[in-house]
Amino acid sequence: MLLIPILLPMIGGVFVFRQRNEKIRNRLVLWLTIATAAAAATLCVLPERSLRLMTIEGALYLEVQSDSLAKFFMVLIVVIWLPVAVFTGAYLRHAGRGQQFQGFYTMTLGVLMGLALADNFVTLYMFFEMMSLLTMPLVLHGGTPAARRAGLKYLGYSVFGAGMALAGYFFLSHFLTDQSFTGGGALNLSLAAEHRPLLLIAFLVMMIGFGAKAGMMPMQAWLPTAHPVAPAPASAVLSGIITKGGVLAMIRVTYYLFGPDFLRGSWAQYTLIGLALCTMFTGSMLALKEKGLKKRLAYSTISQVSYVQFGLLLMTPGGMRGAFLQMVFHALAKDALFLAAGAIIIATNFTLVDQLVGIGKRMPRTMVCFSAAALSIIGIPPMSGFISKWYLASAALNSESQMVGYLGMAMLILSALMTAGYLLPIVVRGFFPGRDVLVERKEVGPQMTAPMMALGAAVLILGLFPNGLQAWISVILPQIF
Amino acid sequence: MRPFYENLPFICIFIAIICGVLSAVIQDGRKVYRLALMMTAVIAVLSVVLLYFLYTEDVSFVYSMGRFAAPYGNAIKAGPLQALLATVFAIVMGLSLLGGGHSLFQDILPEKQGLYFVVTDLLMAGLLALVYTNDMFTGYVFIEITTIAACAMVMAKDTGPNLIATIRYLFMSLLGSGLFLIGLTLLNSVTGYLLMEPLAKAVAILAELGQYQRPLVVSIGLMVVGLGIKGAMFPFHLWLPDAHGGATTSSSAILSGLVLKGYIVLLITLMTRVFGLQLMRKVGVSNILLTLGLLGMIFGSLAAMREYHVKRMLANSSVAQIGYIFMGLGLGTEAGVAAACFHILVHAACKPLLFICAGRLSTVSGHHRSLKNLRGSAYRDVAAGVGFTVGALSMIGIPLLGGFVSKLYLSEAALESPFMAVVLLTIAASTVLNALYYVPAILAIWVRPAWEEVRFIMMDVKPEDTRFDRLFFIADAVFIFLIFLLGIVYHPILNVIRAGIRLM
Amino acid sequence: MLEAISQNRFAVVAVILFGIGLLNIMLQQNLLKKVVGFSIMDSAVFLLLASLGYIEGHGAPIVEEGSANASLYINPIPSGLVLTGIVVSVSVTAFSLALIQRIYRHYGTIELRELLERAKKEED
Amino acid sequence: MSDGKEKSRWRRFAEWVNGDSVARDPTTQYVMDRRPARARAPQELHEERERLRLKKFLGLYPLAASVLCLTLIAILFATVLCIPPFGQPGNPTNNEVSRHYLEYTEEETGATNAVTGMILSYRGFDTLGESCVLFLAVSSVMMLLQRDGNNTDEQTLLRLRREDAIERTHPDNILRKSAKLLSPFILLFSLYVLFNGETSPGGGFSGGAVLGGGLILYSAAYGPEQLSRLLTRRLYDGVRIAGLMAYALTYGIYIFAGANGITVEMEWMMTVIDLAVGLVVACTIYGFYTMFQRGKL
Amino acid sequence: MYWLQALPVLIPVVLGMGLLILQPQNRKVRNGYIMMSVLLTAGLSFASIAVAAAADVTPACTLVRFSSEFSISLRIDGASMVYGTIVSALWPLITLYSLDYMSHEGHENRFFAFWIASFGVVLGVAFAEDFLTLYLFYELLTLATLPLVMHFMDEKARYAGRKYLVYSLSGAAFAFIGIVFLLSYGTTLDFTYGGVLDLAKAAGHESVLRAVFVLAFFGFGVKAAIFPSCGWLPDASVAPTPVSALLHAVAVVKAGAFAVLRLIYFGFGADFLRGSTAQDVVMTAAIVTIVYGAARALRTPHLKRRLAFSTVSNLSYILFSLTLMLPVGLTGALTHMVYHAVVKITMFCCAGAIIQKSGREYIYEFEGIGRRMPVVFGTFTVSAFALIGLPPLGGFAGKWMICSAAVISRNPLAYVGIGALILSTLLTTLYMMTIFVRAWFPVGAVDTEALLKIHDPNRAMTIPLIVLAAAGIVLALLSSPLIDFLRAVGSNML
Repeated sequence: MLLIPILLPMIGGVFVFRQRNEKIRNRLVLWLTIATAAAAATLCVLPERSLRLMTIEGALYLEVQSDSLAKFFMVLIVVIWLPVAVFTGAYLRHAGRGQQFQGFYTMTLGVLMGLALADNFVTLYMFFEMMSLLTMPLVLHGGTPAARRAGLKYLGYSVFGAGMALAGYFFLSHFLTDQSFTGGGALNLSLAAEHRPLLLIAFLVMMIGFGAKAGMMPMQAWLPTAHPVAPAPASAVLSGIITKGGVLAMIRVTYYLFGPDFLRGSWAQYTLIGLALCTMFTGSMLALKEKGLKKRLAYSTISQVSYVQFGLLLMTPGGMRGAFLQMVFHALAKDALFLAAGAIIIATNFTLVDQLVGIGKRMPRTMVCFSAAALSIIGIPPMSGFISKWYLASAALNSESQMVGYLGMAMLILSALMTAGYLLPIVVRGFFPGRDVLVERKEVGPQMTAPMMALGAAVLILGLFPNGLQAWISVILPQIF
Repeated sequence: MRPFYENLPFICIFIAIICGVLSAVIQDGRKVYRLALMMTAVIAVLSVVLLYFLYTEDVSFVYSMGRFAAPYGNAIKAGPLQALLATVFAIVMGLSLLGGGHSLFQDILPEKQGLYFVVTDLLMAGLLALVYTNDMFTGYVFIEITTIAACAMVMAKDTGPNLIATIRYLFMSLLGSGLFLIGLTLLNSVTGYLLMEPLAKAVAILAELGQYQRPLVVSIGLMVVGLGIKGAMFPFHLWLPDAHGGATTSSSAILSGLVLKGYIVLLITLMTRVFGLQLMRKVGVSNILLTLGLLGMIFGSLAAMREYHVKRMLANSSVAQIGYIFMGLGLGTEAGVAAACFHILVHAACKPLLFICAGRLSTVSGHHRSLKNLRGSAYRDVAAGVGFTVGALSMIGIPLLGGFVSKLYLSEAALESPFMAVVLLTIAASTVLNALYYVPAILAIWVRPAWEEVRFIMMDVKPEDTRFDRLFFIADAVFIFLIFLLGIVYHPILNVIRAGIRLM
Repeated sequence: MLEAISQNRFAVVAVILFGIGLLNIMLQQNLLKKVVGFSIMDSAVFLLLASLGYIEGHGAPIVEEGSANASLYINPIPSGLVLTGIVVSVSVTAFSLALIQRIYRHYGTIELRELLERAKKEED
Repeated sequence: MSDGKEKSRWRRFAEWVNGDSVARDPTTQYVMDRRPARARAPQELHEERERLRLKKFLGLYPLAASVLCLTLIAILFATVLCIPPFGQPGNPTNNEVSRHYLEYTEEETGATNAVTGMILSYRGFDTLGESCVLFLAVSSVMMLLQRDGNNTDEQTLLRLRREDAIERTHPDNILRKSAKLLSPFILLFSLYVLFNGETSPGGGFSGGAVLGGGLILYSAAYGPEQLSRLLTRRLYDGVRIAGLMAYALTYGIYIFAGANGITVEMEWMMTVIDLAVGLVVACTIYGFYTMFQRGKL
Repeated sequence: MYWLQALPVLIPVVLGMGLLILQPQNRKVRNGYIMMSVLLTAGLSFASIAVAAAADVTPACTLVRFSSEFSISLRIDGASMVYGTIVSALWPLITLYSLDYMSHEGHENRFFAFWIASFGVVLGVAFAEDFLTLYLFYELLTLATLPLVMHFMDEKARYAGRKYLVYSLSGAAFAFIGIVFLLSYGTTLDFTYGGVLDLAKAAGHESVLRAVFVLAFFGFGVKAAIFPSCGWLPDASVAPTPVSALLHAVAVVKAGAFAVLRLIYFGFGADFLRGSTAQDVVMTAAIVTIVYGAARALRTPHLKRRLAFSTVSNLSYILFSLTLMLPVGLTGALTHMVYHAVVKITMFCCAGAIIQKSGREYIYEFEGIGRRMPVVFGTFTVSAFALIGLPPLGGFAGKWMICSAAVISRNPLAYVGIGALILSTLLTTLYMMTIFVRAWFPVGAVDTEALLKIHDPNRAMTIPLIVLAAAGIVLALLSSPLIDFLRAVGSNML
């Protein structure tokens, strides 16, 4: 049962590869995604269960389970995946090389499911690596040398990050009572207390390693290189989901291996928080002065995801709640943005921000979704982004170290302002080009607009009625604290 | 009435002399050749018998030449070591003649061939006497015989460079024997004896009382240097490459296989029987030997690496191998001397093999001698190729071959020495160097070159040269067998050597 | 020092001769002169050897009938050795002279330096 | 993190990674460009280097040699100053061995001349070796000088023939007369020395030398043909070899008997040995002479 | 039954010489002969291993006895089993592969004669009971494989062969010193777990002995391509691909590693060396090699050379794990030995197939040929992932064992080693990805008609490829019992 959401897309992907006919293929992808979603949903309703795949040696085995965090992520993933899948079919008609992209796209879904379901570090590592390897073809789909370089860079960063994490785990594994993830940490505290410095270093290394995927400094450099060259759906899932994969790994490490109690108040924690804040700032900064549209969005991803990291590094329930919320909302909003950007590129081949004057007139539906998402990212009520940022801010304020609190607060506000600074102009100049340039309406097809609409709507709705989500999060939180 | 076998050493020497004289009577090359071969065979058999008796009864004996016992008359002394050396010398001599026969009869004019074998027989006598002698002055006389014979063998080929090489060789050896003689004189002046046992006693007493220290030390030094010059010790080896590289095949084989060893054996006898290792160490002659040996090991190989001419390369590598021997002696311990003796045997088996194979290879490739003209020659005479390869590998020191064992024991002996580190590193380094010039040689002879590269070489290959050479084949096979023998059943041989040194 | 020299004057002379011979051998380029050097060296050695056997005021070692008294005669051994040595050196000298003659016939020179260079050229 | 700079650096690295930087020459990719020195350097170059090394050696040689010699001489000088003083009866040299020789030579060997006794019987083995040296020397000299295709050409033969002709036509009278006068005496004297060796100075070696001198004088006076008419090559070889052979055989018997304690009648031995040695020496000397002179007997 | 273990060592040598003498010209006969002899040898070696495993204590089988202390004798212990099994399992497969491969290269009789002979020699290395035997077969291995390396006999081959020979012989010369010391300071030359040093005798000479150990390590390390002397391995890739695959990925180089293993754990003894400067020196060398090899591999555009460099790097994983001087280190080394053997041999076979079928040797020529030869590149990709160390594939287990051993060793330098391992993982990913990314996802214009000529090789080649790849996966899936066995070996439970 646990394996279905993992294997279904991966095996299906093979058929997608072989399927030449485009229509059938798109339909196949869609159905596969839906089936996976269904499987995931059923898993969510079913009680937690675990399954051991194989034993590598002694206490080292591959195992999957479905705890609440896993469920949460699966849902998040499929929710994002479905609309993008729809979008992809249409988008690829223009981009070409459909088989390959679709195949890897589908397979990635399976791997992500595995990532969510992984029960111990080795399994996590395995799916993490597979994720990097499978998404790389998405990045270099363009088939230009630039694309290949970007792909290799992406791969290099991810693999090296994963490697760092692994190195950390080599040390960690000797202090664990139980190899598999357990909420609140699996450390053998008495043993760990002796080697606290070593473990903290290991923690730092692992976090930075996974941070590479989550676009945390100092290893964020792959994002701005990969996004512009990758096709829009790829960028969408990259910054929407894959970065979250990194975050997931970070959560697993922090809360399920080390445990917040062990880490709270340690120098490692503060270092990482510093890094997160720094990333936040730099990301927005660079986004502000970036001209290319998708690249600007990539930078914004960097800064936004570091909100999440900030939240989870505070190691307080409030922070964690904020982090979860930010994760979801950012995923939705950023996907909407990227899809919109993709649509724009398809329609007009505009890639620079300055070209987008009056774009709102030209493709209103797209731009509406774009602006909705943008507002959410900036964090303007009633858009959902506001809620998550609110929680984060409050968590920062009542974190036990005042300094962190104020600094985080300041950073949040500052970067919110900057976000406004780099997103609003697009919207404004899109809709109000000043002296009217006459532009004919040239909207992309419904297959592409519909997903955008859906996502935009989701952003708004969740902003208005976040309680369901809240409730779910409140289920998870006690397990890890 | 002494047991009969004690006459065997004298009989061997005597046979050799008589055969020399007879060859002068017969004068016909082929017949004399057979005579010489027969002589070596007989001597080998007799020495084996002697060895058997001496080793089983574990004795050594003094044999007074004439009815006057020591210290009044001449005497020779035979122990297991001497018998063993005599055996090997005889065998190697015979095999070298056998293997080089073909080119021998080509290189030397028919009317001179008889004389060549006169020289060979007397050389045999000289070597045997050097091995057996128990009297310093007899040693000197037979050194001179060996010298002249060796020079005659070098110049037998009778080309210009040969003559020059010969004269250089002759002068160096005369210098050596001159130094030896003056050292002998000084020694005699302070001891008054010529026979070794009383001499040893006198030396021991002098060393005890501390009288006449300076003449004693100087005479030891002079003798060692003198014999060293003749045995191609490192700085005095310059004559060797030309002499050994230029001579006819079997001459080169005999020279570097046996003649050098003859002097060294005499040196060993002096060290162990007369002066005693302890004294050698005390006066520091051992260390000189050690240093020169190590230098020889390195520089000999370096010189060999520079060579194209295969026989000169082999000659240079002899310098290196002799360096091993001197190194072993220089360790100044029983173990070192034993290892050195074993290496004498090994080298006496390997180097002649290499020489005759090289000669054969150059014969089948139109008498070209530079390595690049010998490309692929191994396929023209596989036996020679195999022989060369085996010899070279043994020189490099592959297990199951003789060279490995001697290296093993040399380094084991080196462990007690204070200069252990240097010695071992040098051994390793010289192994590397050996590999550096033997490996390309092996590859060169085994790698088939493109036809157009060798066409001009194959042009001057005469058909009668490429015909199968039975005698060579026999010699080759026996040599290879010997090398494997030394590499595998070396333990009894070492026991013989140890016993011999004990009974020196 | 001086009386040490005078004590074994023959030995000293022998050493000087030996040195002369040695320097000849080493430094002369002409082969013949080298040979001469050798004979000088040999004779020096023989001189030293012979001088060992001499005893003040004793006669040649030819024993008259009856008076086999060792204290009348000098030591016969060195003389015998010298005799042998002389013979050896004679034959060696003959051999080297023959060689030199052949070399001269072959190359027309007996200067070692030239010979060496010529020989290098000749090698295959 | 300034993006532009990073990018350019990145591109270089990326090319490096992708191997987009094309190999210089695909064929020589395997083997490093440096081929082994042996293969590269041609024979001539090598020989040139050898010649230079020889020059250097010859340039350096005299200095080293002289230094070596002088040190050696100094050492020897320092040494002989402290060997036993000259001519003292108490020297280590004059030990029981020499005394024994002096006292027992007569009854043990029947020779009154201690030296002869010593070299012929006490230390006879040396003497055997010595005569071997002589024999060997003659053989080698023959190898070198005896006429053959290798060491003689037409004009040498011509020269020799011319010389003989001159000899025959214009003989040197003084020489011939004196030779005719002297040679019998020389012969006689040599025989005296030869056979009187045990009792007086002399013996095989001296006698043989005198005999050889006589032969040389004769052949100088009457020309080699004259001599070779009565001393043919066969005879010469016969004598020489027979001499050595006789010597060796007697000596062999003597040593063998002596060593095994068999008592053999030894009176005749001295005489035989003396004779044999004499013949050997004479032949050797004459052989040297004629070989050097004309390369044939 | 203990004489049985002599057969797999001796018989192939005889059979190989037989091939050299018979010189069969008919292809069928030859191939039959070859397969027969290889299978026979493999069977014998498996049999003897089984016998040894069954018997609780295996007596030594002495071939030649020189003296009381020296003999050439064979005995199968745990490590021998591992190495012997690897070799005997892989040899027949590659022989099958090379039967077809070599049919295009000529001189098959000579080639296969030495091929079979070296099989025996490698088994000799594996089964050796004492250092003398090991040294003997080590040298013989050099000589027996030389003709294989120099098979083409052209300038490059000659140069490569000479380099190979000189390197190995020189290395052996230094190892020789170590053996001499063991001989004089040890109780015996036979392999004894925990070392043979006679500590009473060695007292006072520890520093010397450790220095000698370093010498010997680098001596044997030459064959295992430790840093200063790894130059021969890439050049030796001029050899025909089966040789590179079997000898330069498995047999010869692993023989070097195996000799080092014997030297450390059965010669000088891990306890004697642990924590000494000697350990630091050798470990540093191993670490440097790990990074150096990977970096050079990344730099090299030639496929086989790149693989060779990656072999250099991976061998040093093994050496690094050995230099931890811990039983777990030994286990880790053996694990990586097994997995790397399977993986790397597969990749080399793929390389051979590529080179032969497409004639393309440089990575920048590979644009898009993956689509044309899916089987080859499929297997290649799988093994590449295994090499990168993607769980559950083989490479990960090895890396895991090594690194956990390094952590256990509590040695700071070992921690650095872990870093090096991770770094080389990154480099491995890059230099492997750049190969098959090109092959699968071509960039820019690809001349299709050239591609059309290229296609998968015939069955004789593909079957071994698939089998090997499958074997790699299966081994990975069954890793748990395997590693338990290796752990038993490592702590000498056998």
